[in-house]
Amino acid sequence: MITIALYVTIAMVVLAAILNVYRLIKGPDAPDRVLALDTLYINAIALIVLLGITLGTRLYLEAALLIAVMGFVGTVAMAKYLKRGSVIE
Amino acid sequence: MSPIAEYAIALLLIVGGFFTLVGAIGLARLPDFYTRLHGPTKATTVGVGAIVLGSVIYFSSKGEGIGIAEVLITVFLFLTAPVSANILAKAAMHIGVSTTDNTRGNTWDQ
Amino acid sequence: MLDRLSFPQPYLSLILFTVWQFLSDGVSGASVVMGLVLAWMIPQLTRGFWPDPPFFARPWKLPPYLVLVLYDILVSSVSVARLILSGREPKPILVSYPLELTHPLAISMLASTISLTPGTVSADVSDDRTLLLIHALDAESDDEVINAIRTRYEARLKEMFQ
Amino acid sequence: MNHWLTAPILIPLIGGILQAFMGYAPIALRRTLAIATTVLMLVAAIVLLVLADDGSYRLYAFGNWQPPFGIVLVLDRLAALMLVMTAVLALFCHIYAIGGTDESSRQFHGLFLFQLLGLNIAFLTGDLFNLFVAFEVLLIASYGLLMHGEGTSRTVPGLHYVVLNLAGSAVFLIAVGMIYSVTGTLNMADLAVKIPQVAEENLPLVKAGGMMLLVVFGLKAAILPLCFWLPGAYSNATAPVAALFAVMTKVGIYAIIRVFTLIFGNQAGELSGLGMDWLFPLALITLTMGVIGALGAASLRKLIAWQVIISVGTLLAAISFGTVAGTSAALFYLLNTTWVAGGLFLVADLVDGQRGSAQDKIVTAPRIANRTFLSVLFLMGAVAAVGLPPLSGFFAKLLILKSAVTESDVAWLWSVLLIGSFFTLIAYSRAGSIVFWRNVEGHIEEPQKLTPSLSVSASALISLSIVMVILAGPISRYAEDTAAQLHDTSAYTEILSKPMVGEEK
Amino acid sequence: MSLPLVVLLPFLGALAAPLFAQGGRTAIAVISCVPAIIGLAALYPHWAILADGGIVQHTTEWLPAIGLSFSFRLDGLSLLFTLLILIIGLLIILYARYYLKPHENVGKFYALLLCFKGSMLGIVLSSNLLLMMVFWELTSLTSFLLISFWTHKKDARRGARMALAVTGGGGLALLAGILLIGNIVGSYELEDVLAAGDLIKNHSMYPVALTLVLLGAFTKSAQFPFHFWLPHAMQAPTPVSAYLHSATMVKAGIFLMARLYPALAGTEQWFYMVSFTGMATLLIGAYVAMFKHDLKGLLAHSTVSHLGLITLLFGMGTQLAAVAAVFHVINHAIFKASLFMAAGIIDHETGTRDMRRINGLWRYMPHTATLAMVAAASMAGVPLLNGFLSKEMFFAEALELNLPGLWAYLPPLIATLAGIFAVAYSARFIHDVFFNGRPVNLPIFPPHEPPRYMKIPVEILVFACLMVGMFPAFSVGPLLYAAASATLGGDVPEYHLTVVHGFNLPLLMSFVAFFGGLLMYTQRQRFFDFHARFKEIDEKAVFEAIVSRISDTAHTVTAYIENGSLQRYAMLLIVSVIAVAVLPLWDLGIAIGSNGLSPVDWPTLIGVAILVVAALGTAAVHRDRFFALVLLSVVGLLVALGFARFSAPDLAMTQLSVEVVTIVLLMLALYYMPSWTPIETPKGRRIRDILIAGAAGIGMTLITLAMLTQPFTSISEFFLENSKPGGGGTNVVNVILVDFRGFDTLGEITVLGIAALGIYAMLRNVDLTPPPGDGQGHPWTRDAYPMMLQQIARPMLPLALMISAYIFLRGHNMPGGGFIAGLITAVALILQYIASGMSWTQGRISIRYHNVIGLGLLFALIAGAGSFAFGYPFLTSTFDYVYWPVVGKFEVASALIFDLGVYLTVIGATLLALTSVGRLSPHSAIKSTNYKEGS
Amino acid sequence: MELAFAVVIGALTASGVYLMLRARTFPVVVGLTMLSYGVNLFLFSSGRLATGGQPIIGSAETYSDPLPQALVLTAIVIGFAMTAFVVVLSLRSLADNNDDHVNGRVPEQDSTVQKQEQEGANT
Ligand code: NA
Ligand code: NA
Repeated sequence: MITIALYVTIAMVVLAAILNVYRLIKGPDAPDRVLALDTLYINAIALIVLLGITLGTRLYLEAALLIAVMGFVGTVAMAKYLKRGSVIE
Repeated sequence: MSPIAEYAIALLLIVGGFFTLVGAIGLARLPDFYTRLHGPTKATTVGVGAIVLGSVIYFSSKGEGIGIAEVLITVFLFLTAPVSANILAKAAMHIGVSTTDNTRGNTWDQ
Repeated sequence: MLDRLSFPQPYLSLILFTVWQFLSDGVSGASVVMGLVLAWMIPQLTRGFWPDPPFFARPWKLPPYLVLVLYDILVSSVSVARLILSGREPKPILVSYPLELTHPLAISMLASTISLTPGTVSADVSDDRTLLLIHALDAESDDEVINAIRTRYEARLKEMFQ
Repeated sequence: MNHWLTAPILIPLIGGILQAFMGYAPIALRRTLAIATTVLMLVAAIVLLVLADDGSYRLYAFGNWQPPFGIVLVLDRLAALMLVMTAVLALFCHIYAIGGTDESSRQFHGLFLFQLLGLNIAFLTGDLFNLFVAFEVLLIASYGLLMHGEGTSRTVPGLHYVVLNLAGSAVFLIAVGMIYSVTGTLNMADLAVKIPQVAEENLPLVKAGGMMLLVVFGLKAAILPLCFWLPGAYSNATAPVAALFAVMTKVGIYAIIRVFTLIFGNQAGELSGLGMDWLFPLALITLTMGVIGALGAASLRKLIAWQVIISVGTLLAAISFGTVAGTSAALFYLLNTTWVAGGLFLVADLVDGQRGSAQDKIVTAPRIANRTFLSVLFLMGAVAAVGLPPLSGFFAKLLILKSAVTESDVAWLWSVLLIGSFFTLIAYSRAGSIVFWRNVEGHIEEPQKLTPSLSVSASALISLSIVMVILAGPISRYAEDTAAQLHDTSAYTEILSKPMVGEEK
Repeated sequence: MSLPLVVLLPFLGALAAPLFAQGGRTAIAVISCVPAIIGLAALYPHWAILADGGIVQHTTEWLPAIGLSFSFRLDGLSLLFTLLILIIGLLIILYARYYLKPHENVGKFYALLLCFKGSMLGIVLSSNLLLMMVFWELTSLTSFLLISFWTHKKDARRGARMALAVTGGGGLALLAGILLIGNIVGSYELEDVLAAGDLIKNHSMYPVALTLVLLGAFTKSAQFPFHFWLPHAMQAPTPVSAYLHSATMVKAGIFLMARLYPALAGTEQWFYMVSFTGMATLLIGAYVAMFKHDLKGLLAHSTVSHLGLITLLFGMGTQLAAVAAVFHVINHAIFKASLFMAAGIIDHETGTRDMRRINGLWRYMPHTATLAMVAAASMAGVPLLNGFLSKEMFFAEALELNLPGLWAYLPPLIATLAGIFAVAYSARFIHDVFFNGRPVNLPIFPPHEPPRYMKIPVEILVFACLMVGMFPAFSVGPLLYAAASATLGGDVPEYHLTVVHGFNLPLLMSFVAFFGGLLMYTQRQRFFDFHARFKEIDEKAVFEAIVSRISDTAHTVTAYIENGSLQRYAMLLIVSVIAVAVLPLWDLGIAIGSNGLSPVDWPTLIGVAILVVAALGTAAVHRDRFFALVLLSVVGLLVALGFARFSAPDLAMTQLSVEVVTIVLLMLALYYMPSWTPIETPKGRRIRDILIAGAAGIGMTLITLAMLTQPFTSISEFFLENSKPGGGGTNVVNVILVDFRGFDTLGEITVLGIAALGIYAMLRNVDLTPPPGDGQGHPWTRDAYPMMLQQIARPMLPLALMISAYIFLRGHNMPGGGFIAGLITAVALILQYIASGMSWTQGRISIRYHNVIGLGLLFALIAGAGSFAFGYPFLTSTFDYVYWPVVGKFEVASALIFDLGVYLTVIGATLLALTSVGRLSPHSAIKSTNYKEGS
Repeated sequence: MELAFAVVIGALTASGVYLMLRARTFPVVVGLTMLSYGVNLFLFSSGRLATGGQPIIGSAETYSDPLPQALVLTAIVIGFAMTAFVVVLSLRSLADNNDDHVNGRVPEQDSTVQKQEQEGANT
């Protein structure tokens, strides 16, 4: 039951990741790419969580938490670069 | 593990996967940056939230207690998603990313 | 000097203490002691970063608000999903929303709420913090958007803060 | 466990940390502490030299973990020799630096001491990956030192130096990975044991890994075709840094000696003498390129920088023989060339300070102040560098020439080295006569004052070539013992069975 | 002990002489005499032994590794040269006292002269060939410095460098020759080498060794075709010319031939190489001397010629010829030194050496003229003078030479011809200088006799010419015998030192030479006209042109190869790596090892696909820098996922955090840079680069594949077993980092700290102007600190600190640890900088990041050094489980303190690096301070 | 699985090498970062690939090799320090030379190429 659900979910998330990469490459503008990257980060969180369930271990969850933090900071920095140029001033 | 928990977990995972996918489809399909912003902000956040919740139930039903990491991830995502959207929208407006033709109203230039 | 021994932000300390108990492997003597240490030390270290600590006039109004938002998030996700999957062209609109809230935290909360809920994303706050630019994915008119937000969220936030 | 082994590491580390704290302390205090650190380090190095001279291998296991599991320091004659050589050079460079070069950045002394830290770890470590870490420590400090000083001329050469070394580090890691993936170990002694047992089908991986290591060390050593970063970087560095860098290429050479006599040495079965047949021709080509560069050099610093490349070629030619005679000749030469090149960089800087806008360029300029002193120093340095009697360079060259045995080695080495010496002689005599003798009318505004710290350190380094002549016997004896110890690989591998603290019976 | 003393004393004198420079020329000259006088006295007791063909030997070990010993040997040959060096040296010192002007640098002059003397003595007295080599090259060096004594004269500098190049270069050949001899004989001791003559001559390397040794001898003794340096060495002060370039140094090559005569001579190669070189030199020197208008030039070419004569004698290979050669060494030294001194006096008194201006000096300086004329007559080979005697012997030997067929006439013919020239140029020296009308436009007029004592050395030498010429057996007999005996290795042939041997063919040749020479001189104008048809070559100019050409070519070549292009250097590095890796890997054959491939799951496969697309995409779109950065982020994220996928949670977390910080840093830099990379590499090179990159990529793929599919065992079992019991932690990676391999980690955080300090130092005083807007021309927004961001950033800080504490504390047992915790804290602080700016954030942080780094390193150090107290090695960790009331059981590990050091260093280094860049921003209120420290 | 992993390392290396050979500091820095990602993965894989074998005692039945993981961690940190330095160095070079060319200035033949290619692109 859970195994099947896991497969289906992983399939959907991976598909989502492919779509994100498509948008990331297609753009057309820089904010589109950053948005796609941000979404890809969130997909990665999902994938790590799913990996943890698959392996039956919680050892990877902190990595997921870290993706959430780092993805946010990365997005913020990129967005600030796009509009302001200097990220830290 | 109780069957209810199993159903709940399976449901949460599939719902989460579904919303994640929808968010990505939105990102890929919608016509301009501002409309595309909606998919990830809402659908993906919810989707991942559901998957994380599934994980919480999965591990707590295995008797490993409630993982605070999952809770933190969720809280974090919900707190940051609007801010990311906000600052990206600001960036897009600054750069002058155009809206679709049928958009009413104007972006700011401040 | 006494200042250095106190808990400058008691709420924060409380949150930190509680979170620590969750982070640790169950509540134990060690986790309580460590939790206390962190609950004292972290606010001491970060107090400078809170020039004006958040002020809630009616903090008890927060939990119901959060439940409301959570509900709306779920609903909004479904509606956005429907739109995305329908293949229909959305009818986006950009709305300048005149703000009644003044506190930055309150404005931020409103903006966040807007972003997470039905078909709207708050795109910008004007420099003088009187206007909020909202992008609605699929809405008929300005008023529809403004009214929904005004009554459903801003009113509640105003109660909470003022 | 003899805690002295950690002294060359802990002393500069502590000194460097103190400097990091003292960025805003008065300069006199920082200088005093920094010089004291270097002096202490020299003392420690000498203690280790005395210890090592009994010909045994001393082991220091960090964390008291038995090799091959933990990281170990291994003291032998070679390590001690490198430590002393470096400490002596460093002390004089440091004394020169407090003559004013250190003023343009508050981080100078810290970086200087960290540089020494990295060098000392590299010389002492018995672990391949730790050698990588040591390289990184000394490289990052050298990057900082290279960029030290006023002006903009050193940025681009610095960038080249950094980028190439980053690529080199990547190759180092790949090589370590390849070797680990087959042998499952990182300790050098353990590698020496495991390499001969490598299965036939795995040989290519180890071989390729070993050859990549040779390229990495060759890059540090500045062997052709990987030497072109050097002239620009060295000639644009501030004087004490350039002088200290005289030892940087020697780290590469040290690593080649260590790894390719211990791990891929005569006991390595299929892999013994790996890469050595490449090394000899490359060394001779390097030497030739160095001579061409020296002949075409437009400034004293460039000339000396190419001299460094000449010496690299000479050294590697002797090392590639893989014999006790070759290695011991190389070690004697190593001391000479490192100190003399360091001294010459300092002299070039002093000359620069006297010549106003002509700097150290090999062009005519008004007659300089302190001409006699500086020209004598330059002459001595040149004589020692070219390898003319009566200074140590001659004896070093003799040793190298004599280390060739087979007829083709003799023919190639002798002709390239001697013809090379001839053209180097022409290069130095041309440079010296133009810079010191060919004067034009006029005088130079505000020549630099020759303070004691400047002149003493420069002349001390150059004069070491006289000391080396007088002590030629003992030094060559030590070099020979060192080489003999190196080529007896089995003694080194015995460190694997030394007892840890608490296990001694 | 007296032999080393004789050699070393002049060097000591050289050190002492400059100290007496204050005392004036006399004081310094007197001091400079001391070494020679002591030397002569020291040699005196050995005289008796030597006269009987004995040897005095002294040996001290020096560098046994190469067979170099500090050993000296005095026999007849070395005695002869030693006496020449010491006695003529004394005369030169006296002469130079008057020659040099008071304002000149006499200290340097005498010091160098004494150095030279010591070196020369070293050559002739060394009993070890390598030791001799040391002194040999030293004479080249001192000669170089003496020729260029007047450094302000261009000709002096050039002449000196040319002399150094030729003699120094020859010295290198000689070195090779000696080393070869050493290889053949197995020793460098003269005794062994001389005894091994047959061994050497029969060795296959003999021709090479002989050629190399002769190259050394010929260059030093100015033999054709290397003779050209000697005339230009005449730019030296005259005492130097007299001493080095006629009497002593140029005889070093001759000495070498004499010294090694038993070891090398007596073969056909020797005969042809030496005698023909000598013949050519003899003739060419004599011919050119005739046409030199410069007094010293004439003498110099004459010297070349006489050196050729001596060489020819040695080349003949007969014993009598060798005796004649040794005899001529003595005679030439005597008359030529006196002639140079005379020429110096004339130069000194008239201010010129041009014979076209110097005429009729007999009227002004009759005393000097007499002396010079006697010496010149000796040079011409006039009977009753010493030059005549050895020349007669030479003529006799030339007749004895048994060459086949008509060739047999060649030596006597050339000897006579050279004799004719010698008479002619000697006649010119006498007639043109002292007679031939009146002086023309002399710089100093009228010339006077020189100071009294300046003439004494000349008088002594001229007296010697007469003594030897008239009473040869009495005056030089014993010395010549001893020298000849030593040269020939004991068997001296019958010879007679008498003034006239009766009327024979050699005497006839002398007559022909004498009258032929006079005739030639009277007909000189025709010869001058003939000679003028050939273009005069200035060898200095040629040499200089060659050196310049070499230097320029080298410069061009160097600039072409070392062209300052990073792209080329990087290409060379990468190609080298590929080259050395390809060869062994070629043997790898089938790349898949015995473990085979494991099954692949499709989510991983898609991850791989995305990663590959992103990686290659980054290269493809790199011109759009921001796009490349976004793709790089994708790569970083997927690499982290890969680590997680393949069982490395610690790595995944580290990779994630590092990647974000790196991207932020790259954006900080990108702010100042163009946002687009222009195309500037030619298409061909781009294709080349793609091929190189492709080769590297394919190579790495194959290596990885081979590696991953091979069976494998490693030392890691030990870590897994001992992590918990020995290191007190269940996270083995963390235990390795802080315990098993803690020393690596110490190095690693040191690198981090140094990098940050270096970055800080590097950005000091840097002034960068950022573009006013982005690449598309949009000006930057005024909104630096978005409100919503600020509102979220502030509560995130305490939360992040809490998470850091959590990650830090659990690191020993679970994924995490000091490094990741440090990066979380650092990133949380970076968020504050992004959200609220430099000055706002910096104002709330009271500690300098330098100190955080220092503190971090210090913690790590203290944690490591704590074990010293218990007698354990550095970094030995300890841990224990402690029970406290209320608190309960908890683990205390010293490794935790170490990890705390890591934590602090990471924070300090990351923030120092980022804020150093951040404060470059023109908006930043905190500027980097411009300072120059006072001393 | 091994082949897929090997291809990833190959792609990272190829991209890193290509970028490292570019003429401007920024792509070179990106290339070095890319290369170091590849090298880290390679070093990591020298202990072979494992699924769910995280070397945390008690969390799995068989553990993957922890040593390469520790080495890679060290390598990541060092690589980060080096990258940071080279980024800042490229900034310094930009400040000193007013140009972000790796050689401090655009060589002449390269600038003509640039012009030609741009003209080619325009027509
Ligand atoms: Na979002
Ligand atoms: Na005349």
